[in-house]
Parts: sequence; C-alpha cells; structure tokens
Amino acid sequence: MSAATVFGLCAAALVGLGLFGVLVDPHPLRKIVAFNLLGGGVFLIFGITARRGAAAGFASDPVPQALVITGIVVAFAATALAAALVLRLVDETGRVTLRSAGSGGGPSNDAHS
Amino acid sequence: MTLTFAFDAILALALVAVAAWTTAARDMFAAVAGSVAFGLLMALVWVRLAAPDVALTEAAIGSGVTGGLLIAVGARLRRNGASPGAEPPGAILRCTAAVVCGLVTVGLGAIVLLSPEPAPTLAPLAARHLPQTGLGNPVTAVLMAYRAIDTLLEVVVLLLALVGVWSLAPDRYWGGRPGMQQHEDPNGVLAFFARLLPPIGIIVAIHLFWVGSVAPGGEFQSATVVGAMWLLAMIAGLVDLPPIDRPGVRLGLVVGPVVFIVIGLAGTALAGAFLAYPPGHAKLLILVIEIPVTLSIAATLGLLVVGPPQRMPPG
Amino acid sequence: MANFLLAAAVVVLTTVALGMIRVLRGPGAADRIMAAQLLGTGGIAVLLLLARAIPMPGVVDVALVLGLLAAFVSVAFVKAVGGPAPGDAERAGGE
Amino acid sequence: MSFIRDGLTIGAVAVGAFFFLAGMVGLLRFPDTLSRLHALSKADNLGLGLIVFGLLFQEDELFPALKLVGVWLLALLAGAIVAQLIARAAIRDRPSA
Repeated sequence: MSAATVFGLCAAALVGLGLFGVLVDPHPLRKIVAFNLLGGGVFLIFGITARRGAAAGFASDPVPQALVITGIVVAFAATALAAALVLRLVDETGRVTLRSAGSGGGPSNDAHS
Repeated sequence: MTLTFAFDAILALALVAVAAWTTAARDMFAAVAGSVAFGLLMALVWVRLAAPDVALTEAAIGSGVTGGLLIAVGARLRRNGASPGAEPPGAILRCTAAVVCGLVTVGLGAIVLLSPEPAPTLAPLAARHLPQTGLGNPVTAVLMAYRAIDTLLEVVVLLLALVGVWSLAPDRYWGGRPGMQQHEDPNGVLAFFARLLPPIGIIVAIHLFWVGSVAPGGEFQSATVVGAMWLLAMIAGLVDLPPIDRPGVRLGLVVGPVVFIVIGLAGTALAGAFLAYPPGHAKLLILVIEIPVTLSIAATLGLLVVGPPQRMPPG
Repeated sequence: MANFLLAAAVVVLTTVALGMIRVLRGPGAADRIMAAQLLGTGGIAVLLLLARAIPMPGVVDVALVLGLLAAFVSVAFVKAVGGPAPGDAERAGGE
Repeated sequence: MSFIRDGLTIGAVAVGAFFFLAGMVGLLRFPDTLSRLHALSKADNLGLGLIVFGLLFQEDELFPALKLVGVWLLALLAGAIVAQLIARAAIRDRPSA
C-alpha cells in the first residue's frame, strides 16, 4: 500500500473521530480540539490527493498543498476566535457549557434524552 | 519498500490512537497535550506525503502556536474554577453520533480506496508558468502568484478573526493590554532562555522567508516563528504587549494587507488584472508584498494567541 | 545505507509513539510536558533520519522549526500549570 | 573510505536510537516524575546527539552539516532549560518528592 492510501484511510478515521468529538463532547474547549482533529483529517485528504497528483517533476501537486497551508492558518484563526468566545462565556456565566440555564437552550439542547 | 510501509503504518496508527485518546480523555489538559502531539505527528505525515511546505506550516502553526493557545485557554479555565457545566449527552444520541461518524469514516475510506490514481493534477500547469513568476518553489508560486487572491483573503481573515477576538473584550478593558502581567525573575532560567531563543528564532525565520522563493518555506512559516518568539519574550516577562488602541499596533496589523491590496490594484492598471504582476517584475513585487505581510501576520498570530485585552487601559 | 537510516527512523518513531502514552496518561502535568518534550526531540531525530534516507528539500528546516516551537510550547505549558500566581516558577522550588 | 564512514554512521545512529529506546522505557516504567525526567533528559541529549553525529559522516558539504549541528544544539539548549523548569514545577507540586 502506498503512503497516500495509508494516510488516506488514517484521514477517514480522523474525520470520523473528530466529528464524533464535535457532536458529543459537552466541553466547548474539547469541542475545539475535536474540530482541529476533524480539520486535520480533511487536510490529509487534500494531502493524499496532492501526492497522487504528482506530475511534471513535482513529488506532489502544489495547488492542494497551498490550499492546505491556507486552511491551517484559517483553522488557527477560527480556533483562536472560538477559544476567545469560550473564555468570555465563562467570564459571563461561570460555567463551561453552551446550554443555557433556563429555557431556550444552546445548540446541544436536544441532548436531553 | 516494506520499511517505508512499516513507517507509514506506525505513524498512521499513532495518529489515530492519539486522536481517539484525545477525544476520549477525561482530563482537559490531557486533551490539550494530545492535540500538541497530534500536530507533531501530522508534521511527520506531511513529510511522508512529500509536502515539506505543509509540514513546516503544521509544525509551526498546527502544533506550536495552536498548542500554546489551547494551553493558555485550558489554564485560564482551570484558574477560573469554571464548573464543567453540561453533562455528556444521553446514550441514544451518543450511539446515533457514533453510527453517523462511522458511516462518514467508511464512506471517506471508500473514496480514498476507489478514487483514481494518479489523481487529476494541476502540477504541469503550475510547472509551465513557474519561470514567469521568477520563483523556484511551486507552492510559493501558487500562494503568491496564481492564487494570490486567496492569500490576500486569508490575511484579511486573520485580521478579521483578531477584530472578532478583540470585540469580545469587556467594555472596561477596551483599549487595554492583552494578556496578564508576567512576573518573572529577570535573572532566572526562563528569562535567560527567552533572551537566547528569539535571536535564533529570528535567524531561522529570515532563513525560511528567504529560501521560500526556491525551497520549502515562506512568509506564513516565517511569520509564525517570529510570532512565537514574541510570545516567548512576553511569557518570560521581558516585554509587555502594547495596549490595543496604540496607532503603531493598528498600523503594524494592517500594513501587510494594505500593501497587498495596493500592489493588486496597481496590477489592474499596469498588467490588466487585479493582482496581476507586470512581466519581469513578478519576483520583486512578490518580495515587496511578502515583507510587510510577514510582519503583519506575525503580529496578528501573536495577538490572536493572547486573546482580548484583560487589563485596564493605561491612564 | 538508506535502508539502515529508515530502519533507525522506524525505531525512533516507535519510541515516540509509545512515549505518547505518557503524554496522555500523565498523571501530573509535569509528566505530560516532559513526554511532549521527548516527542519533540524524537520527532526531530525522525525527520533528520528521513531527510537523509529519502532526500527531499527542506526537511531539516522542518526539524529546526519543530525544535523552536516545541521549546515554546513546553515553556507555555510550564507557565500555564504554574498555579494561580502567574509566573513565579523560578523561586517556588527554594534554591 | 566510504566503508569507514558508513560504519561510523551505523554505529552512532544505532546507539542513538538505543538511547531513545532507553529513554522511552524510563519514561514509561520509572516510578516518579523526577526519575522519569532524569531518564528523559539522557535520551533527549545523547540520543539526538549521537544520531546527528552519525549523520554528519554522510554530509559532504559544510552548510548542511552545520545546520544538523545547529538543530542538535537547539534541542540541547531547549531540553536543558525545559528540564530545569519542569523539575521546579514538579517539586512545587509535590514537596515530598
């Protein structure tokens, strides 16, 4: 099996794990970590596409590589913004949760089962 | 051949194991430390995928600066003694999510196995026009010439993210300094380290910046190293961050995007399209863009890590 | 020679992968940091071996950046777990 | 000549890899934080140092060789200082250790 295939399968597993963390983990900071795992998996899919697109003397297609570099930087910006939101949330409410105390509810409100 | 496969298999297994543990870990710091380890392994993966430019970015941003950010946030949450808040969702939801995520994994795996090899590629096109850009590194050529508009927007996105982070500051701190005051023994080990490392880091950053036109490297990696060194000096209490309403700070943050846009608009007049470079001047113009952009990205990344202002504005 | 260096890279990578257990299990924050530090050094060693076994430009630079940023992360970690008083990790041990 | 160089490389890299292995075993098996730190700092410095030393015999040019040494010195510096900081943090956390 080529490196691209091995890491492609790895990427599929990472996307699944990251998605699971984003959906299920109640802690916002851990959701952010899971989001980064998910992003890592998606970037790897780009990476193996680039590796398989090796041509013209390049070991890897430069266009997806540039996309991934952009993606890593933007993912960092999103992480920083999300982290600042979590910190402000804690400052305001003293709790690390997206679920509101009363009615209304946050995005994970349907978790009550 | 089998050795490379063994290497790849161990690396892939370690990556998935770290991801799984990070998702399952109870302790928050375990999750944060796991994500640092994850970034490190990802950098190795990028080298194996023949993408050293991406490996540099991952080592600098994915593992380094993101790790620093998550560690700082984790420490603040712990200090504030914030209660965990929500309990994990019920069994039904967990099972449903597990099934859905399993399906996504299986589907993606199938796509990986079934997709054509060799994949469709833009590499020949990138190679054909490389001489016109005067660059030797195709990835830099994509970032700075073929798809310069993406890079411009990316720099703007970073700036917007910083504006978003700052706008989360409580009113009383607006215009104040971000981060906490650091109290550190000026003759201590940490201060020594923070005096020694930044000069080395800046040399590495200049090296990465300079080779970026012909070899792996470039302005993002270089800027991240500079930003990290700035943060290190800040952590050690050697420098304090400026209040966010200083004109100099604002200027430093916008100079990169502004120069980028001005040269892009000049391209409209001189070369017929936004961000087009006149023939023969591409390399020089790219350099003129890259220098201020690197400084702006370094400042933006550093300030993104420390977050919104946390201290009263002076006076 | 390339095969030998690759085999050495596999060995070091395995130790790095096993060292991850300590990052994840802790128990103390100090254990996590030092394990992360070992991972950084091990990652550098793997990269240097790979750079020689499978020549590719820029891999040594990746090792260099990894070294710089791993040091930064370790320092950030030490400071972050330094307790509620931000920053006097220096005197607490009593020299 | 190249035979001798290859032999030196193989020897040094093998011993270096062994130090990493030993450091990992110490990291996983030693009972308390400070002895784990002790095992680790040996692996860090000697393991990487020997691997760099071995690889130097394969370099023909000066600049890449200097860069390898630079990487090692950087790791050595960072390792020494981080070990110091970690030890202090560990002692503070557990005064009895």
